[in-house]
Amino acid sequence: METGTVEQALERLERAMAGLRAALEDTQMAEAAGALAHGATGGAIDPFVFRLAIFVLAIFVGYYVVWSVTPALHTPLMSVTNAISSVIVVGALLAVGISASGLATGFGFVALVLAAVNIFGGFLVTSRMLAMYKKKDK
Amino acid sequence: METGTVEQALERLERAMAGLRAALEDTQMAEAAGALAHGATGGAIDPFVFRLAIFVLAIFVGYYVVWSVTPALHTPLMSVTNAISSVIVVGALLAVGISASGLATGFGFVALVLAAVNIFGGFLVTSRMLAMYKKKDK
Amino acid sequence: MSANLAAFLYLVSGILFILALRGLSHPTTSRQGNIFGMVGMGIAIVTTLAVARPSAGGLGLIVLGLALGGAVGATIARRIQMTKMPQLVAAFHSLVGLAAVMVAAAALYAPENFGIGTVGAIHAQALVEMSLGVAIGAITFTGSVIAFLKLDGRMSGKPILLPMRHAVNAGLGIALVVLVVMLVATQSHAAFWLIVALSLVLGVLIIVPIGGADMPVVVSMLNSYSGWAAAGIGFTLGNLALIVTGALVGSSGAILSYIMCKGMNRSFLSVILGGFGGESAVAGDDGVERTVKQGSAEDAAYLMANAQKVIIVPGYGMAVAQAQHALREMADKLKGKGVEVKYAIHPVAGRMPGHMNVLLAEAQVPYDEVFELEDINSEFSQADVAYVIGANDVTNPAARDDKSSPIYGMPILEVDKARTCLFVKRSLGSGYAGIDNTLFYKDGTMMLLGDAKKMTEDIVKALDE
Amino acid sequence: MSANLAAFLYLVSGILFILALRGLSHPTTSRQGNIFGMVGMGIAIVTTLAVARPSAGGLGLIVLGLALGGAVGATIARRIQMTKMPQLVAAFHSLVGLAAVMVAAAALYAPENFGIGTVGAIHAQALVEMSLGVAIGAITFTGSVIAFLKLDGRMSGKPILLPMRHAVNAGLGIALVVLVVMLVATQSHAAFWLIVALSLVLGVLIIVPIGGADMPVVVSMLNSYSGWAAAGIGFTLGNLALIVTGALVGSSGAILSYIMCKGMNRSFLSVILGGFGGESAVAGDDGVERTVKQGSAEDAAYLMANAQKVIIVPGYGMAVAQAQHALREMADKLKGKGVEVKYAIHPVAGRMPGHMNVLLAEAQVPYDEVFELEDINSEFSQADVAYVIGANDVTNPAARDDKSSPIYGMPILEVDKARTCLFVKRSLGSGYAGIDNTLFYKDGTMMLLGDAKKMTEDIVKALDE
Ligand SMILES: NC(=O)c1ccc[n+]([C@@H]2O[C@H](COP(=O)([O-])OP(=O)(O)OC[C@H]3O[C@@H](n4cnc5c(N)ncnc54)[C@H](OP(=O)(O)O)[C@@H]3O)[C@@H](O)[C@H]2O)c1
Ligand SMILES: NC(=O)c1ccc[n+]([C@@H]2O[C@H](COP(=O)([O-])OP(=O)(O)OC[C@H]3O[C@@H](n4cnc5c(N)ncnc54)[C@H](OP(=O)(O)O)[C@@H]3O)[C@@H](O)[C@H]2O)c1
Repeated sequence: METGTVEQALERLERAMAGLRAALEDTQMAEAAGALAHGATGGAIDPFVFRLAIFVLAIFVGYYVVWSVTPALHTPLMSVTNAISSVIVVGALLAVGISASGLATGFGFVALVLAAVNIFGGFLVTSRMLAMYKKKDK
Repeated sequence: METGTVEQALERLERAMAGLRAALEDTQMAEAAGALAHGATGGAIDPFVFRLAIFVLAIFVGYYVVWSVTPALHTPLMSVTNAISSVIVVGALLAVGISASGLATGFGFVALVLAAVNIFGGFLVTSRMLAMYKKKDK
Repeated sequence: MSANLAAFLYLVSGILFILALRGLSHPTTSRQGNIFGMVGMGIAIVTTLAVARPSAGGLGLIVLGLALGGAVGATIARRIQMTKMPQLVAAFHSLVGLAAVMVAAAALYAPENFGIGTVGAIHAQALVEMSLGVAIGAITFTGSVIAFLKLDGRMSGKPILLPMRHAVNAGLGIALVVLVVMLVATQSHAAFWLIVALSLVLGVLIIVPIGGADMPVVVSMLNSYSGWAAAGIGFTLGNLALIVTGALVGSSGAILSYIMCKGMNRSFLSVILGGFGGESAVAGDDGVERTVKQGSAEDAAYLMANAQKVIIVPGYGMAVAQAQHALREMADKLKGKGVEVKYAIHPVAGRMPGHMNVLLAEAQVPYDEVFELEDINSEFSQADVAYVIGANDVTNPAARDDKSSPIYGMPILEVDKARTCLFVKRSLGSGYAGIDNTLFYKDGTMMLLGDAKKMTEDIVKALDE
Repeated sequence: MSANLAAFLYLVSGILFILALRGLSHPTTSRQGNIFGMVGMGIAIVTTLAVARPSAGGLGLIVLGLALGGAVGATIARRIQMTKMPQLVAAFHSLVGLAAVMVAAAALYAPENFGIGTVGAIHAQALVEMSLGVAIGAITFTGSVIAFLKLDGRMSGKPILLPMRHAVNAGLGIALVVLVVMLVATQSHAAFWLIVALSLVLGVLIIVPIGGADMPVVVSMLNSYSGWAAAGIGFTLGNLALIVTGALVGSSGAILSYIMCKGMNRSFLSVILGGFGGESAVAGDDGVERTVKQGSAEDAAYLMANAQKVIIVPGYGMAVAQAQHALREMADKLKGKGVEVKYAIHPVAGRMPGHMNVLLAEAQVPYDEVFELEDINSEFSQADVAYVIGANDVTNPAARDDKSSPIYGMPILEVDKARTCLFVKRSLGSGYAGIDNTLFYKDGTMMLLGDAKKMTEDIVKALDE
């Protein structure tokens, strides 16, 4: 499906290119050229480019957000990143949920259990730790 | 073109949905259900969602990056954001570049000149300011 | 150029803009950051050209436009005085607003170029985004022009309070919404131009009731709005560079407005509602007779030459008098005599964020002699002299001690903790906030009445003797 | 559920994860942040279920799996001792690695579920991403297991230096690349399982030469890698939550490794190459006779009870001895006697970032009595007593004064500036870095040799008398 989309995108792009060539010969065909302009600025972009953009921006956010964590909470930071890294559970759910080969379901189930240990263990131990940080009572 | 893509996406989604319904009745049709799973996780997403993600993450980045600017450089910050906000020149270039109606070219040209004033003025005045910040020579 | 490559390049240029702002986290990296910004802009322009592939004539026009605008911009950038930065930013800002209006108009007359439909059949979503963009652009344009005029003193800074202004503004706002609906329904060019006209008027009406001194907050606010507008246009064009830049500019403007409002201890709403802070207010004359110790340049020179530590507190008056060069000369003389000299900058000293820092940098004061409030406030108690030059509100102890004062709660530079406090200003008048400063009448204070530049030069002369 | 809605919800969950980390910027907001994280995970799970629409049997399995794993996880979280956090993080970490391997295996056997092709005809791009994911996952798994065993003391912390290990590792790396190419070319399941097997071995081989004390850096590094791997899987599945989370986890691990390496003044490479830092090293015995002033609990109690200001410097030994509760009791007693007590935490005290802070928090020491190095270092000169409990390297003046020392340049807590310095440890042996501490032989130092917990309890008793 992925490649399907890409192929379609390339096809559409080619059509736009043809339009441009025509437009260069005949300025009356501005509409086609416009189609290209928009094609290039929004119409037919491989989702990969968007994902890349999201990834790069998320790295920036990660960089800033982690540096702004107070050193006193670096241990909870480790346990909470561990907990959130179990979003990999999404893959396990896909494997178990749509039953296909018995083996795949088995692997998916193991992954699911392991991820669940992390999710519950990680968040709970973090909240246990965080509950301990108290201010001086005055 | 925009709507064309969306329509195609919706169409493809519908096909996937049909596949799912069939799959629920007949587990042998796992391939179709898989198509849905991927459809939902990557195949046919409106670029708007991606742009929204990029926008939201860029706001996070903006928030952190601006707060990390040292107060001594807040004036250059104002002039440099002014300069970069003239990326609007992209719109002016599209208007002038692909000649269509005379009026549009005229408007585009005015926009282009104004944006150019900002681009050159903004970056140059910023670099003039920044050149003044010096350390104590020891 | 392939659509994917173009999108990727726009992303690169957006990231270069992020790095441009990131560079400003320290003076040493700031110049490199600025270069990143320029490269990012270059990439965005070249990419657009590669995508649009203009005809020879179009290319000629583009080069002409860039050259024309570039020449004007470069000239202004080279010539402008550093004390005029607030005006300059406002003026540049108005240009961005007008450019946005023009781009929207071009899109209306040649929608094919932008891929948003054809004349008379523009997609509804694009029309809505376009009219929002044009309205914000037009408001930014006239608003920034008024801000420029007020900041530059070409128009009275006094708030102009029109009768029924809130009702009029609300009416205009409703009219705008109606026009947008009409535009979408009828695609009428008349509706578009009416939106432009009403927004231009609204821009004027929103800004005139706001006092001249509040203009920096307004400029930042308009900056923020125009960022969100740019992001909106980015959504229409599907342009990543515009989306990222819009978010950056939007955040930056919002944060700077927040910093200014917090520094002034006022709510953003009270600034926008206007009616505050006109020209430098009149002398606080509440009938009570109070004694003031006045001194001469010679007195000041004597005091400082014999001090161990002098902290200089510049304010808006230094900018008005352009006294920064004389000040630096004075500091050099004092350092030559073995006196330790430091500069203390309040977050809202002057009339725009970082205002004092730029002026001191211009006078070649090294940035590591210049300290922020939190870093130096504890040192005043060890200082022999606080030399307050053209600053007033940022030293006013009422903000600390008087709960009934309108500026109560705003952090201040505690110059009253210094052994002696020298105040250079032209009168006993108040500053931006229009509040009397009780420090003038305190024991340890000596007033040096006169123009900041003139007085400082006199002190330099006296130090030579 | 529509694909767009699903993508949007995954984005929301990614943003909630960002907010979860953001909350950790201050203790007061951290609990709320953790809740954001849980909600984000909930949204990701529910969205996936809504998308995959499992059969009744599948749903049963899912509920079973979540319940099973959840029960185990919750039990561990409730029972674990706070001093065991480094081990726990390593153990949890190995589970994520194994889960990634299992997900990849499931994708191999049922690629349709993931929309990446059919058995025997999986897209090449997906195969490459999958094998990268599985390799990193497997390395993370065995690597973290070894790290866990070393940290938990179930395996000697000594670096195990196999002969020719660099050559062997390089060979394995090349073999992995060949296998990936084979997998893509032949879709052979055997190739896949060989990749898994080799990666498991590689994970062991990479980690065994690294000393036990370096494990925290290793754990962080593996954490970072697994983040990048998760982002890779996110690209394959087109899942925004995975992409954002991967970037967050990747950055977090990288930054924490950097902080640790910088705090230890070692390069990341030298840590990875291994062979450094085994068990607590032996007493520095270089032949020179040096005198040590040794004291008793009573001496210490007398000194501190008569002090005005005591600064407590905890280190790894406090964690080993579990002395945090006794310490807190001692501090309370001292405060009752009018002594000012503060805690000073070095960035790399203990064996993981923030290690000491968690333990002190567990003993209910309020976090506003606990200070970081930069904030308290200037106060030692005004302190009467520095009570160093189980810390060693972080106080070693060699880092400041001795250019030839391997830890030269690492910032230290300047306990030698305090009037008296009390050192609680079991011997004159060195700490993690294996370097002799000249402070033990200084005039103002008094050694309190013994177990940290026992000694502190004795001091509490002596304070009562
Ligand atoms: N920085 C920002 O971002 C920003 C933005 C908006 C508002 N504000 C507000 O601006 C104020 C800044 O405080 P500030 O202490 O810097 O300034 P200020 O309180 O406005 O006082 C400036 C003083 O300079 C004196 N002055 C003017 N021209 C002079 C000259 N030629 N020679 C000598 N003295 C002269 C004036 O007194 P005479 O008339 O007696 O000479 C006046 O009292 C704050 O209230 C702040 O809230 C700042
Ligand atoms: N925090 C991190 O993230 C991290 C990560 C990796 C490495 N490191 C490294 O770990 C070191 C941390 O420094 P540190 O000063 O906290 O610890 P340290 O230098 O390792 O010293 C710990 C001391 O505690 C003593 N000790 C052990 N068990 C004890 C007990 N039961 N009772 C009393 N004392 C006991 C030991 O001396 P005796 O044997 O004489 O009792 C030892 O000298 C630094 O070198 C740092 O670079 C830290």
